[in-house]
Amino acid sequence: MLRIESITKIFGGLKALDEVSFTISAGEITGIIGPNGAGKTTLFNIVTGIYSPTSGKVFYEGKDITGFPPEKLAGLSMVRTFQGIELFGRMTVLENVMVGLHTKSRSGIIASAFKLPGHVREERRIRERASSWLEFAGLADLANTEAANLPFGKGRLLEIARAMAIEPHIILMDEPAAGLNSRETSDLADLIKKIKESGITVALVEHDMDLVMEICDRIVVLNLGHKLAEGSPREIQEDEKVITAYLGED
Amino acid sequence: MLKKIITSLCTLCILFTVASGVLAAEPIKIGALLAVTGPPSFLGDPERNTAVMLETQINNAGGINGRTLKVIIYDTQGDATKAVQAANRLIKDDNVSAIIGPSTTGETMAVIPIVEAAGVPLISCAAGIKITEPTKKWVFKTAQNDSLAVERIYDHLKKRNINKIAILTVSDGFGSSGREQLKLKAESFGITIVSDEIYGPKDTDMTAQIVKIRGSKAQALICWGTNPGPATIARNAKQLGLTMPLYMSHGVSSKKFIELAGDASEGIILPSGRVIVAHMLPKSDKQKKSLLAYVNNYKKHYNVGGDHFGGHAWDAVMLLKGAIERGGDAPDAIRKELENTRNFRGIGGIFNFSPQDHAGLTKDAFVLVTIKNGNWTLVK
Amino acid sequence: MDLSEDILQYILSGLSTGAIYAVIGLGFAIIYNSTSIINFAQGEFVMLGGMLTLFFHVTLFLSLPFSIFLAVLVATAVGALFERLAISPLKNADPLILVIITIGGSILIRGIAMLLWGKDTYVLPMFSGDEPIVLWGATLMPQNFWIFGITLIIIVANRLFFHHSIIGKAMRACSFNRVASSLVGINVKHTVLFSFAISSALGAAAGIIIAPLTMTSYDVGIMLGLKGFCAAIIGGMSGGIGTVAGGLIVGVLESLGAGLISSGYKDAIAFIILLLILFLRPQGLFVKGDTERV
Amino acid sequence: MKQELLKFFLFTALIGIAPVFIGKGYLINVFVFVGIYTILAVALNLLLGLAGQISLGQAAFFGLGAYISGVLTATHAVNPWLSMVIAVVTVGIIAFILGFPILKLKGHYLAMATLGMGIIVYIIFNETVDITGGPSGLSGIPHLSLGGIIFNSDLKNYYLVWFFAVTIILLSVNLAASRIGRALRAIHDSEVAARIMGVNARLLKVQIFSISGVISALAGSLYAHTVTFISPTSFGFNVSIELLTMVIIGGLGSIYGSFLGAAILTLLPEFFRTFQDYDIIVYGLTLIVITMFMPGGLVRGVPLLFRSLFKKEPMPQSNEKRG
Repeated sequence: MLRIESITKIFGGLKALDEVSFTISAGEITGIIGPNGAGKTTLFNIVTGIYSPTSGKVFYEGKDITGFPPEKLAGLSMVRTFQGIELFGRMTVLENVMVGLHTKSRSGIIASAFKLPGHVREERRIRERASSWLEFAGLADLANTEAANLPFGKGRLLEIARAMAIEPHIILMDEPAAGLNSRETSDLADLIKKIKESGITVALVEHDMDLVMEICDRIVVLNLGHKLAEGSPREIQEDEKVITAYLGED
Repeated sequence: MLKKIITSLCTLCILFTVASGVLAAEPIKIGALLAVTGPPSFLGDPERNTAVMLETQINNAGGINGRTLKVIIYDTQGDATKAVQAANRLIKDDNVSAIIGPSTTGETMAVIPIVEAAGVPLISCAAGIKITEPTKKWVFKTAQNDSLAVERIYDHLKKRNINKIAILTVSDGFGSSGREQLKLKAESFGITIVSDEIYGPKDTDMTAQIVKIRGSKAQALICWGTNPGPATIARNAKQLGLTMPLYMSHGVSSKKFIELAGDASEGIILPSGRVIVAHMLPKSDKQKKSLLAYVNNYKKHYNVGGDHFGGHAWDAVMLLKGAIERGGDAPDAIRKELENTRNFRGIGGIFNFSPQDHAGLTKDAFVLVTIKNGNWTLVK
Repeated sequence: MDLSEDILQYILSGLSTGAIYAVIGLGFAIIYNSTSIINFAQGEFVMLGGMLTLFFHVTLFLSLPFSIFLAVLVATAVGALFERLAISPLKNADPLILVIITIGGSILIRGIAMLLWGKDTYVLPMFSGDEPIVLWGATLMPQNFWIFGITLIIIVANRLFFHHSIIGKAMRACSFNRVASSLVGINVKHTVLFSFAISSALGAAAGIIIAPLTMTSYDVGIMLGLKGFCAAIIGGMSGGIGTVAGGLIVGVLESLGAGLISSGYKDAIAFIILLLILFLRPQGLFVKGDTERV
Repeated sequence: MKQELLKFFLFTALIGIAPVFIGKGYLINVFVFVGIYTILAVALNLLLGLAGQISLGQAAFFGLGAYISGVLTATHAVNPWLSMVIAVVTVGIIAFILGFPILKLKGHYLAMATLGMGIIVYIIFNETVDITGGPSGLSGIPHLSLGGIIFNSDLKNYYLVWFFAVTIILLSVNLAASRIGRALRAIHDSEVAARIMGVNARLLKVQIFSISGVISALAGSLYAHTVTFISPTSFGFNVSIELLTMVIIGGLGSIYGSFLGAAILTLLPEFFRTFQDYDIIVYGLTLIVITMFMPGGLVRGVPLLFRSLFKKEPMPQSNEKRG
């Protein structure tokens, strides 16, 4: 599904990632863990086209996508969420999800300004689809709330609903449980499992070990820009390098 | 009940209007569009002062034909859009009989279609030659054509056997009009412009242009601009040791220029209306009386001597006064009487209007002056 | 007069004007860093500096140094007052809203100045005579050296203040992270007030040292402010050497453009080069590049 | 949606019958300018309010539209309507090409670049004397005419200009509520998230910049043909700043707010004329006070003010969210 091949990223002389390679298989939930500064978010940023790597390549569904801009990746059904949620704060919850359907609609500026019949039909379709995604994430009753006024946990759900709207083949989540209480976290775990069940590959960077161990099929451990270990949750829990570098500290 | 109140109010209103009409004749209303603020305020400010001063004077002396004069002044800030709006207001809401101004050529060109359509006489205080050429039915002007000033300078250059010159003009309406005339008239005087430089109205340093001119083959430099630019140029020229004679335009013919340029102004030659040298004129000069009256009155009101630009407004108001005295304040009558004005001894010169000539001045309107010991001297 | 002497003249004249742009630009940068506001009233403090000095010196007959001191003091007070009355009441407003307020403030200050001093242009006496000084074939006025000297002092003082005094360090901390600064006990409100006061003082100083050369009137602030803004942008809105270099670059480009290419298009040339710089280095000239692409 | 349509019809009806109340005085002329500035403010609002991209050089497109239209008709005797089309298309292309490098920039760099663009264009108007007439301007631009009606009176011009203004408002309201509008607002709030959602932010920003230019050029062309005279001062830096002020005073992102902003900034000086020399001070003060007490713009500020006046609710803090 997604193959990362010896990715190196240097920020002003500092190696954030050093020759990192691994593969994410289709239909699985892959967890990427590691202590702060391990390069997890940087890796996501490279995969999703926000940074370009200093060297190395990223393959997605067999295609070299290194350096593709994010909007192009969205067209290829790859999507992500952000650590500190990135909502469109001044838009309503429903509108947020409607933006997620941008790639699923085509009306241009002229059609929109003149309200051509095709555009009106398309708008209606988008609105319905967006509503159903809100239902999926359990946000239907908040549809007309301004996104900036959502409580944090709901915001997280909205971000996932919005990402799901583009009907991704793979979704990358950057610390989805950060800032959530235990109830919200367990709701989140259910949601992620639901996403996996619908056949979507999931990759997540996460600090919450319980969550990671519960839902992940495979785990990749990064430390100081290197890949430290890779394996099933059980293998990782028993890996000594990981325990000393990471779990031991915690 | 309500009806009653309204009826009685209406009656009152009518009574009041009638009464006031009986008590005092309607004032004669003339409008003024002047750039009192904004970049060309060096024009509009003295023009406004002059208009206000004349309004008081005329009314103190019993008005025009026994009716009081009311001058309604709107500030245009030198902006054509604002001038257009204000002109509309003067014509449609204030119902003025005539308009003086605007201060700049651009604004004048912008309001000409409006006064032409409405049939209200306009006496512009701007110098642009295209204001009255071709002649427009309702448009007159009091400021001397730039071409007259250029001819004065070129005459003098010829006398000194100078035929290669540099020009340095400001990039606003005043400068570009001067530049156009300087280039246009050069050939007929056998003069070549070897260096054609420009500076911005808000520039603070013109050494670059002067260095470039210094390196050219020019024998004299003509600078066309209004304060404070030319003062900076004079100082920069002195700093760089520029030896060629320096000519300026009538745009700096005020004491302010000498104050700003200081020592650097010594020896600079410029064409000017007679107003700044009023007291030096021979007794035989036909304008001397008007000039002295204007300068002294202005000094009394505003503590500084009247200048060249305020003079445009003086001429405009007094021309209107004459026309209204002769033919009343109907716009058409004013227009006709303006066209019939002959031998009007004004500040800018002696005006002779005719149906073909709405500018009314000749080259005589300018004298050549130079600065000696911090004061104006006539160039013979 | 050969070309190299001319070019030296262009460069020296340009540096002198550029030094002024640099000082004004520093004022922009200081306020921008503490508030994210582009302070369009900055140019008016340049005007105030010149006009106030003139007022104290010419109208009230005070000595020139004392007049200068008073002028900077009053301009600083006006700046601080402006911050107290119009900026600080709007704590969390969008920076754009505050920009409009500074536009309003600039119109207001200009209007008051016009009412107080009229629309005439005035000239301030040179600090030390007006005998031109010849330097390798180029000539400068003694005032140019005052400009260079005072600009240098301002730059050094600015550096010392922001890197070695407690208030200065606190202000820099605020510009990096407001929330964190307030957590460690820095009074963010005061730093904003200080930044307005300092910028006003810098603007006034620039206005004073340039007035004897270029004269001053109620409306000199607009154009000078704009050029200072350019300087700050080229310098990447840094409160330090970047902005100074930006000012000098704008000044020299203008002068060379007028002398060597076309005086009519002088400002256009300067701006075209500025745009090219921005297009090629969107982070400003002196900020280290970042690889972020979004 | 229905509500939006109702609002539009109400607004259009109001504009349609307004001349009855304005009368035939000079005020109708002022409202012609309100119309032109409304078009300009809406154009800037699409860029600034929707997409969050600042422009301090809008007057450049306004001026280019006016000059292209003016020069073609006054000097080359091209049909005014044709010249309007040429002006609008040309400016659209210019803005599209300029947009690519300019909109790569953000924040104050973008402000600087657009400001530079405005100043360069202004200098070109000033310096190309042979084409534009330079600082003393270009006169003799014909009025527009349609089937025998020549738009040469204020009332006719009022309906002409407002026909375009109302159309632009309708199209802009539609656009803002559409897929494109949402994408633009998304860019405004978080460009990175918008791109992740598949919004081609780069291209869309350039497109809206170009559209903003096209609309401004239309206003420029209308200006040229109603005033019949143009000079560079009408398209200078201060005009760009005035437009920015209109948009912000009216309310960022609010299309009708742009009308309010344009109306207030055009009408205020008319009322302040009586203050003579003080008008500049009163104007500056008004600007500060309006922005200070209604930072969300008039469209949001005025209803809040009314509510607090009549329901005795305390005025909410001035830091309310813009929406």
